[in-house]
Amino acid sequence: MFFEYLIAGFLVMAGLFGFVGSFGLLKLNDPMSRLHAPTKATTLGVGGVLLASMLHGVVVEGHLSLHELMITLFLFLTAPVTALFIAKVHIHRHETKTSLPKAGEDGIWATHNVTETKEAPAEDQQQG
Amino acid sequence: MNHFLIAPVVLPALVAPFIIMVVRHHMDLTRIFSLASTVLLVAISLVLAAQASTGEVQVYELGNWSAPFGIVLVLDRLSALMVLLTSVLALIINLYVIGSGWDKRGANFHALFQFQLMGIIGAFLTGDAFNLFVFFEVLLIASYGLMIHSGGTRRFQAGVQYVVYNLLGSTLFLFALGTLYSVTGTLNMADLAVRVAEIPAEDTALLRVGAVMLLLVFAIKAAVIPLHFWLPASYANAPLPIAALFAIMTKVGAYAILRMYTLVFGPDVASTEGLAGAWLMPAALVTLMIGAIGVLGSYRVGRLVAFGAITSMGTLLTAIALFSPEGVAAALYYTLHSTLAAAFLFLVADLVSERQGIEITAQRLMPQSGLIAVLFFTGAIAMAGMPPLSGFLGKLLVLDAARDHDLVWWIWGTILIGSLITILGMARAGSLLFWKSHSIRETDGPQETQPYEEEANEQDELQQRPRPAALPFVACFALLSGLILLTVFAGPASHYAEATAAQLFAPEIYIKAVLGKVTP
Amino acid sequence: MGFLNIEFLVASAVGLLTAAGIYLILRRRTFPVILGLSLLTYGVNIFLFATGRLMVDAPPILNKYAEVPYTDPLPQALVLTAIVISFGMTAVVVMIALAAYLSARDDKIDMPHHPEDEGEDA
Amino acid sequence: MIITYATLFAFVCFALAILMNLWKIISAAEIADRILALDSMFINALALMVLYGIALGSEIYFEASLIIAMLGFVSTVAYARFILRGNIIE
Amino acid sequence: MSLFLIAALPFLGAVFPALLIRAGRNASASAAGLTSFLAFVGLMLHAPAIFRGEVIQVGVDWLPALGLNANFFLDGLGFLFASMILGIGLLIILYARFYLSREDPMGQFYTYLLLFQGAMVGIVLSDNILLLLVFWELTSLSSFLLIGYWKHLPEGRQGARMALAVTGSGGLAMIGGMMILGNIAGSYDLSVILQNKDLIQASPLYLPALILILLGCFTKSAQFPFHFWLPHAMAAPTPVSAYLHSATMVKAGLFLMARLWPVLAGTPEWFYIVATTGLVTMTLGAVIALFKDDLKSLLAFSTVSHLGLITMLLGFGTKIAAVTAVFHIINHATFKAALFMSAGIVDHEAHTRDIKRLGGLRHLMPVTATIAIVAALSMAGVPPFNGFLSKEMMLEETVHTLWGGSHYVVPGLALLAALFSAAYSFRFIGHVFLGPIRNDYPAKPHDPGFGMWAGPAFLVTLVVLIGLFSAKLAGPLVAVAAGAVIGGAELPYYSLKLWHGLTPALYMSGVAVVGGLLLVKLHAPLIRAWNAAPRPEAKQIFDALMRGLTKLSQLITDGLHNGAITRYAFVMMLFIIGISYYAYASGTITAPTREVQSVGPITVIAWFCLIVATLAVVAKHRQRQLSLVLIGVVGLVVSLGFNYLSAPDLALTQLSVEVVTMVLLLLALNFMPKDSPIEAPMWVRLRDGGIAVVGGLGAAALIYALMLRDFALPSISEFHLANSYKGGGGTNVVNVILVDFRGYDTFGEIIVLGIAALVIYALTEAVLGSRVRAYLLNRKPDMPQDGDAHPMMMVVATRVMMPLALMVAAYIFFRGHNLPGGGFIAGLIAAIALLMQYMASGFSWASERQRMFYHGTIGSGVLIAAATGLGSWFSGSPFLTSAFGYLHWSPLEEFEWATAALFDLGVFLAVVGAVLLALESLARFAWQPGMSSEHAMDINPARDDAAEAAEAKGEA
Amino acid sequence: MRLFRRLLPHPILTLLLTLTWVLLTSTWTLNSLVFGFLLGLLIPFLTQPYWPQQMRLKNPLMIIEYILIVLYDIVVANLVVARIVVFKPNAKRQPAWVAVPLDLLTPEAITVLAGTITMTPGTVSADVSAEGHALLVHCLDAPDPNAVRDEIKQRYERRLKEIFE
Ligand code: NA
Ligand code: NA
Repeated sequence: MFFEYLIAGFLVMAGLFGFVGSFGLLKLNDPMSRLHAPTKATTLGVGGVLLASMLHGVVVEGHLSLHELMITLFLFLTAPVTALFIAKVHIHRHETKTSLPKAGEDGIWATHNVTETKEAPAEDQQQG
Repeated sequence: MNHFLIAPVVLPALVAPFIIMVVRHHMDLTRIFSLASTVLLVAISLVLAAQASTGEVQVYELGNWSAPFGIVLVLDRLSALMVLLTSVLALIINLYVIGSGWDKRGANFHALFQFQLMGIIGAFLTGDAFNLFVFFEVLLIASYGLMIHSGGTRRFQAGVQYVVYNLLGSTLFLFALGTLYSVTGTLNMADLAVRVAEIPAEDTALLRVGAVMLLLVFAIKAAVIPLHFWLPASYANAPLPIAALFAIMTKVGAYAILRMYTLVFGPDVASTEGLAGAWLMPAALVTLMIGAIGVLGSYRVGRLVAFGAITSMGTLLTAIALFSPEGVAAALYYTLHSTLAAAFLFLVADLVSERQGIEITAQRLMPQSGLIAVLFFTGAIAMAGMPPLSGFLGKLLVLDAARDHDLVWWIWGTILIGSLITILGMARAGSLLFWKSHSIRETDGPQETQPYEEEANEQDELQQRPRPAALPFVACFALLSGLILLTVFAGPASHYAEATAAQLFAPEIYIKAVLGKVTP
Repeated sequence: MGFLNIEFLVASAVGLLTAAGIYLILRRRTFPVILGLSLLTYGVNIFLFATGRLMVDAPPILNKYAEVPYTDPLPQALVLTAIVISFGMTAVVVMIALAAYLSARDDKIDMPHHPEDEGEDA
Repeated sequence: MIITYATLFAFVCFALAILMNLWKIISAAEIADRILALDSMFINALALMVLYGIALGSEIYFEASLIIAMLGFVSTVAYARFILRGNIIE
Repeated sequence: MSLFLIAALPFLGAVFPALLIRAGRNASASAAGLTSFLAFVGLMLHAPAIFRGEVIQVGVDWLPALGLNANFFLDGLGFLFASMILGIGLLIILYARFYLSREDPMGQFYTYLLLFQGAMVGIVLSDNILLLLVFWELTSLSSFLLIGYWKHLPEGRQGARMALAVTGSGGLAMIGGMMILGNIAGSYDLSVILQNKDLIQASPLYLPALILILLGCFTKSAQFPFHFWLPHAMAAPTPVSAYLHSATMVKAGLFLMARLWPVLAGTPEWFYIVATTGLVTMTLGAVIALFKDDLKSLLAFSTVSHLGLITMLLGFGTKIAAVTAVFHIINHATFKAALFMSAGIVDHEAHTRDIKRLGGLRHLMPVTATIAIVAALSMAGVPPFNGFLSKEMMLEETVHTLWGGSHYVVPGLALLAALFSAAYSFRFIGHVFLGPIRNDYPAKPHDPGFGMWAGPAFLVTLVVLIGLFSAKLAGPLVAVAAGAVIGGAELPYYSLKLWHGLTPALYMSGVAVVGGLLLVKLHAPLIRAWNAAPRPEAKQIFDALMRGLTKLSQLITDGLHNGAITRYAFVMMLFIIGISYYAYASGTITAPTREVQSVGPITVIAWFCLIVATLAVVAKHRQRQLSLVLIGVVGLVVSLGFNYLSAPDLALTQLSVEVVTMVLLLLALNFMPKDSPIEAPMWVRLRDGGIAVVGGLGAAALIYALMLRDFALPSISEFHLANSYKGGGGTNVVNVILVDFRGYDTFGEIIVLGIAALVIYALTEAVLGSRVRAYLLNRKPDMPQDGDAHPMMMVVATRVMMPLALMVAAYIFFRGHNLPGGGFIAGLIAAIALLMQYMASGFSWASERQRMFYHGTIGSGVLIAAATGLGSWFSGSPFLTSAFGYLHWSPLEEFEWATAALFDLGVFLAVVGAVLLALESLARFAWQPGMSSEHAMDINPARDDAAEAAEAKGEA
Repeated sequence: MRLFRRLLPHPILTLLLTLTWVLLTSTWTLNSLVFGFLLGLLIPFLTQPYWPQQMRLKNPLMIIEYILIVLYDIVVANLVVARIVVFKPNAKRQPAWVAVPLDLLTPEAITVLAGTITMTPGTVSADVSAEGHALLVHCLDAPDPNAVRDEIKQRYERRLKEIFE
């Protein structure tokens, strides 16, 4: 019984955080802030569901399956990359060198670090 | 189990990957393997044809699963005939392509060529409706590659259209198959025949929709008006030897119509009555006429022949649309003829356009003009259905088969007037290409100012190409000999066609061979 | 809410995907046409899938322990084949469209038409 | 029993989340927001599938979630890279 | 000699002149001559039998299905024509040898001539009307070549095409007529048809058949209004004209009318069509001929006139008229061939055929003059030459012929024709040969060598001899030929002699000769009047017609096939929808048998997402990247739907395909415009929307109807469910179907993928081998780029993911047989794992790490799959028969092996290879110098700082 | 030993992959272990070229501590952020950019740090500096950006430095 309540608790928490994540996407009014919202969906939202699923497997179905851990692993690996890229898109399109804080000793953030396009190469160069 | 049935599918399917894996960078080896495979294919086809000529229908149960649960290959006279035709054509075109150096003008030609053969032959041999779809796709995608072989702007643009149009056809194919499966619960063609016959009379509407969509799919492949629009630009812009190979591809559509509408939705099946008859005949006649008009109205060599091919498809489908044993026999004879004739003329068109460009205009006298003129003239005769070549006999057979049809006057009129317009168009083209050039002196220079830079460039390339060797002519003469043999041995050929038609109109033999039981 | 049934939802999805596909295929640039083909492919795949009738929670994975209903596996196999094939086709059409665009520097799908000037008629 | 209700609750939450994602995808002014919303939709869909597995007590539907977790980000990154670099493989 | 051989000899011989021309012109001509001569001799060997009244028959089945038999027969009529064809042919061959100049390709000439000769002989010997048609059309084709022989002359080319158009179309009409005739008679064999006069003439199809056949005859024989082609065919070298227009081609129409005379003639329809046409043609031709200054034109119109004469005689339908017709055929052949050859000699020697520039040649070329004058007198109908005899008989017949109740129409017009005939013949004599020598000939004329005048001289000898000794010389031939024409009936009384007493015909002849002389005298004012009179110019009409037809064809063709696939596709949709609706509406449908299944709100929400996203794709399709994002939504919902509806395999496949497709589309979009302009006007968009809605509704209705019905028949998949484990060794029935029950489909499917990759590769090669390469190398990105091409975090994350992803791929692969998964999905996952590396670290960097040979991967995949299939041959089973079993290796638990897994490995490899080859191709498009980096990530403080430190150290 | 190295170039990875396999299959049998092990041998062999420099862990045990801290932070931060998202009006929220100078040098360590920052709600790593010596972090609501920076450096970077370098 305890486990059922636990499972239910995980599920409710997951639902709430999942909802809030997407709600934030609508509610928050600046693009970078919106980027924060889905992080919740991936962590506690999906995490809760996965936990519930694992517990459910053990408790209700009666066999241990941990492959939900794989999903968690992949999500933790990929979500930061996703966020990074979306942030870069924002920086690329809307932030300038001055609108961001100083980049320390390197002077410039990577997204803004555009090397000038090289001279058009001669046609006879062979392809690598 | 007679493994010869699967051999013509597996052989190219093994040779093609072998070529791309092992000998891709050695043109000579590639050619040798490709050619050897094609020769072997002809041999296999001959064996199959010999086996089929006994009248027995042979079945090959793939994966050892019996029909209708697994996929079966079925060899009857019709499929044997088509396979033989395909492989003979392939061999000749392979010779031409090698001789003319076309295969060197782009990558992966021979692998695609082999896969193309695999697709076509697979489509002819299969006894399963969905498998037919799969092999249609195999042959189509290979044809996409061959069509854009060696590239060029117009070829790519035409290629996009060709692919898009055919993808629409493939989609329709799936709609049709889904409907048929949903109604009948089977995919095997013989089983479909059995089950379609059992469909209750009060519940035919959905089956009819499926059946007619299937017919439309095949009509697209067979270039029936108004579903033919893909053909002229594709064939005219393809490398012309490839267009020659494509002469068999429209026949795949015709074959499938013939197969499905004799075996499954035959003339005696009440629930699908009147589906094909109502519009196929008029459409075929319009196809014929539009093709003929196109021949007269073409200003490019490839397009001329492409419309010629449409005309011959019109004639062929007219014969099929009679849905009588005589009509089908005529259609089969005409299939043999028109495939060889169209291929022949496409090769001749290539000889011409290799020497003086694609426009039908008078240019300076081309090398080997006399010989090519003779070939063109014979090809034109064949294509227009003039005596003495087999086209005339084929047309007479069609005319004769149509004599009891309601639309007999329309049929006769269209075929005859179509022939006239075709021969006028061919005469116009031939006289411009071969005769008028005699009145242009060397110093006159090229007549046309090129319409745009791209083509000017293509023209330049054309001048630099090495002059083709004798092999292309050997290929042309081989096709011509085929036409002549078909003429001289019209009796035996039409006898085989009659026997094939008889077999088609007795589907219970096929069904018994596949399912091991007789139609209830 | 009589229309709220699986069959209606699936049928309407098929219809809409087909309609959207057709509309886009009739556009004049290659790219929308490819989009249209994709949508049409979805439509026909669902169509083909649905010809096996629809069932929830009855995957055709045989269960050793219980007598359970299975949905029709055959259309699924057919759709899988169709998906793979249309994937190959899409890749090819995308590439040819790209090649056509790069060669002509124009992605109109209708071919430019050059009716040649008539020369002297023979 | 309580699990059923909780599952249903989570279902509804994630479904509503998906609807909100959809709304954002359609209406956002910025392509970055649309990509973000699509990525969220992938995640929410993943949750839905796992929930579905819980509801049915079946593991057969699980791999779809795994695939989404593993591959979903590839599309997102591709969309973003397209804006950033044009060429997504260079 | 067998008739086969006689008919075949010219064809067989046709190759030799072309081949022997390398051995010289004489060799070539000799070959042609010898061929003709042999055939002629062969024919003559039958002469005794023919004159005994026998009919020689020989036959063999050719196309029995059709009733087309290679049956030949030789009777009097055939004998007459065959001897003319071969005999005059011989003379022409001789003549042409000297006529043709050194520049003319003589080998071709004789080849064409022999082909033509063979076709003609075939016509007259055919005992099967279909066979006859074959030869008939062959004459059109071979005459096309002969008329167009001088390719450099526009008149030659145009004349040839005109002749082909007219005679060809007539021939096609005749095919129809012959088919009808054969159907009425129940056989295409002439010998049968000729026995069925009553049956044929009673048939309701008699008139159509008659008209169609006559169209063929009239066009071939240049009857009004189809006469116009013949003068233009005069652009051919004179030997051709002489041959085609005296004895052969134009006579083919006459021959056929004569041949079918027994079954077709004798009806009012026949009389009024044939006789009237002949009469008009005869008169018209004669009148026009008088006003032609070109020698060959004059002769051409004269030919038209004489053909009309014979046609008219045949049209009378009386036996005696038929006899006369036969007689005149002989006579006309002799004098007209001689005249053409003489005209050719004049042309050859004087370098002009313009009568106005000639005159007085009698003095310069007496031999030619003699020949020509005698022949022309015969043509004029002056005794004692043969022309007189037959013309006399003709006039006699006209007197007895009623036309529409009138006694005067026929004889009146015939007299007019005779008069003009005499006139142009006299003009031919007078203005060319008589009169004083001129000093302004283009070349100094003189008689040619013997070879050239021998032929005409021989013919003129015949003209004279037949005139004088007609009964002896021509009598038997006329008798047997006429006997054949009238169908074996008793010949009427007639006598071939010069003097029949003072008959009306004699008076008419007299009037004609005197009037003719008078007309020649009045020629100058007459020709002024003629030139002033407006009259239709046939050539211009014909040219306009042909130009119009060609233009119209071009308009239709270009209009219909204008390259607009948008319209093609629209028409296609319309047609498909229309026909499908017709199929539906013409069938019957019963009420649904299945209950609908209710759904929960979640499903509805998913559906709603799909609907909205799809509509959004349509609405936003012009923003290309956005529409890709939206399609991503569609794909996601579809996958969810598959999962929900018990199809996990489909969901997995759809999801992974989606990713790769999206990447491909984005890669391609990089090079393309990012937006689509609005191009279609509103009405077009509405129209497209309309057809789209109708199509969508159709698809929806169809699937809805299908889903709600259980048709009586169980699906074959029941078998699959029942046998998947037992027979296929797997519990995932979908996978077992894919790799076992329907493994052949899957085999085809991976080949499709492999081909796709090969196509893409080949295409890339083609594009990069063209000028596009320069553009690509110099291409500037069309959007601003950010500064970090290979972000560190992405690189690290993908490095970690790569082994995991491959592990998942392995997992998906191995479980496929029993649980959702399989080689295809695994292949995609593996490919995407590599793709991640490419996206993170760049293609060059990544592919250097993994020198994978994608062609080889695809090839090995296909080969493994095929080899697995072939492996079953060793156990005597068919291709792709699977095997599986269970192994027990201690201490391991029992595990299953299955050949299906090997097959699936083939699938796996083909998928990986295909995806990567496609990606590689796109990467090659994008490749620019300076793009490849030696480092996986652009920013790496560990690397840079270490390098800096080393540098600092080095400096220090 | 050399043979051992040959056969087992990445023992940890092999172990991890074997574990992954067992996780994936969820079958705790000898077969599964053996098969997973085989794959664990094969796959590193295939993927090794993509990871040219070997990652070295100086202090592997600290990973556990780190993970626990991060998990705890995730839960707490989630609650905080959820409250901000749902209840705090946009106008009152104070989003901020924070530049975090890095002491970490190895890409792996930096990536883990950036990932941690992103996965704990309220902060997102948005960019690195041109040479990789600073991290750009965006905060959802940070009245005091410097505090955020210091916490990141204290709580996470310090520990990662110990683990990796
Ligand atoms: Na598969
Ligand atoms: Na964070």
